[in-house]
Amino acid sequence: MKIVVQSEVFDLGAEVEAMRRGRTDIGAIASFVGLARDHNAGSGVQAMTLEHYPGMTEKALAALVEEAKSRWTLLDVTLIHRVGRLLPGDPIVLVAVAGQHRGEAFAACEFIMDYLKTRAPFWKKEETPEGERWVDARASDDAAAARWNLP
Amino acid sequence: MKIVVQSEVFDLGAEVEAMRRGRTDIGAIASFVGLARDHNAGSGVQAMTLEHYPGMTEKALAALVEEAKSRWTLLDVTLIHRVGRLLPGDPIVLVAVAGQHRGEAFAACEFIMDYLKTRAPFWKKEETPEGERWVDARASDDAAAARWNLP
Amino acid sequence: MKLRVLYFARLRERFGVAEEALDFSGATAADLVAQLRSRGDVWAEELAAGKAFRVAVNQSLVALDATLPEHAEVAIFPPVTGG
Amino acid sequence: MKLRVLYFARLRERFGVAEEALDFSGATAADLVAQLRSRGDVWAEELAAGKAFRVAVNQSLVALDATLPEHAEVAIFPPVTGG
Repeated sequence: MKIVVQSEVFDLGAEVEAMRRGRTDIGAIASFVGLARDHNAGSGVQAMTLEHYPGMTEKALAALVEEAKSRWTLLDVTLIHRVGRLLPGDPIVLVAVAGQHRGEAFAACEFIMDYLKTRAPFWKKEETPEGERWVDARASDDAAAARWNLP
Repeated sequence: MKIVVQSEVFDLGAEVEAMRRGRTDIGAIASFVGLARDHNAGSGVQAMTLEHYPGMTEKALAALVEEAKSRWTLLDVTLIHRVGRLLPGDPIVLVAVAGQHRGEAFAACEFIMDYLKTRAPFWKKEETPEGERWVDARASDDAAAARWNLP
Repeated sequence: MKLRVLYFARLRERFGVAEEALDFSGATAADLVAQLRSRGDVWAEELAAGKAFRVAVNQSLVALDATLPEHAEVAIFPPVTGG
Repeated sequence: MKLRVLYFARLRERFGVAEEALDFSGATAADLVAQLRSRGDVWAEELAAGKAFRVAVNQSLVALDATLPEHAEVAIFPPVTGG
């Protein structure tokens, strides 16, 4: 398991390669990369800044990976979330899940993203032509998390 | 869209990088890598050979990507499937799907894999300590494909 | 009518042939399967009712009641196991 | 009892404070929110009933009826928007 909060960019290829190197028991690696977009909620976005709650962030991310491991048989998980100022096109978050079979790898990867969106203490502030604004939580993220019957 | 059948290894990081390079409209890239395992159905597997039906393979892969595009709003899809002899740990198939939001990227990526498992003309032959054997189709793959109400 | 018939994977190995040109006087994929089955031996065995095999016509999967067009490329193969 | 209270994101900006030490005589997170709300102005506005905010105690999300332990680290912040 690898869980990191960092300002530096990450490398999807290197992370997935590190998961599978030297192993022959992995049948499936599902991964996800979330990226900063140039528009949101009808406005152009020139940049965004990700704030987090140091200490709680790491606890929350570890808890959601543990929850995923309790629900599915997983061989490895890597979760990297960036903080600080990001530009459109920059990668924000990476989740990679290795399993024996694809069904559990896909499910756990999507579960971790849905859980992260509603439980991990990150906040986005966008720079738009109309000024700075904090991004509001989306009802669709609550709905996505609710699918998993989270406690 | 990029759809390739090849014997050479592929590079997940490079493929995803090529999808997102120079773009700022992508919010989510879901990807999947299927790998050759060292055991299957209770036997050790020393190697496998993937046979396909040249001509039909490319048509079938293009059709399943088109079907995914008709079901979800996708910004890009890359699908690479290897053929020939592979060893345990070797990557077999790569699917990467770029979208504005994660829900559609995850769904389309998993749909393409499920569809591929039952519709694309590839066959696996395994080398085991007991000799060579053709891999039987799995009922669980039919069940996975049936979830999507395929025609 | 003339058909080109291809076999893949386990069926190719068991039949000992990857491809053949056939004269065909039937109408459907099921008629072709019946014609091949009448060769007996491994043909009768592998194409018996209840055996799992797939038929593609001109590189698209079809049901057994599909009509075969003149000069069709017909492929018969086991259920697929890619990915 | 003594508490350490942290604010994040929009609430940190609106309150103009990231962290403070508080004397607290109530029992639950709701009591703390009521104490802060009684400061008026932006405190009353942002912590009004019906406003969406979250409370974490010792770095775990809690419901408003959670009891606060001595020396707790309490954080109040808007709904999260990471990923």
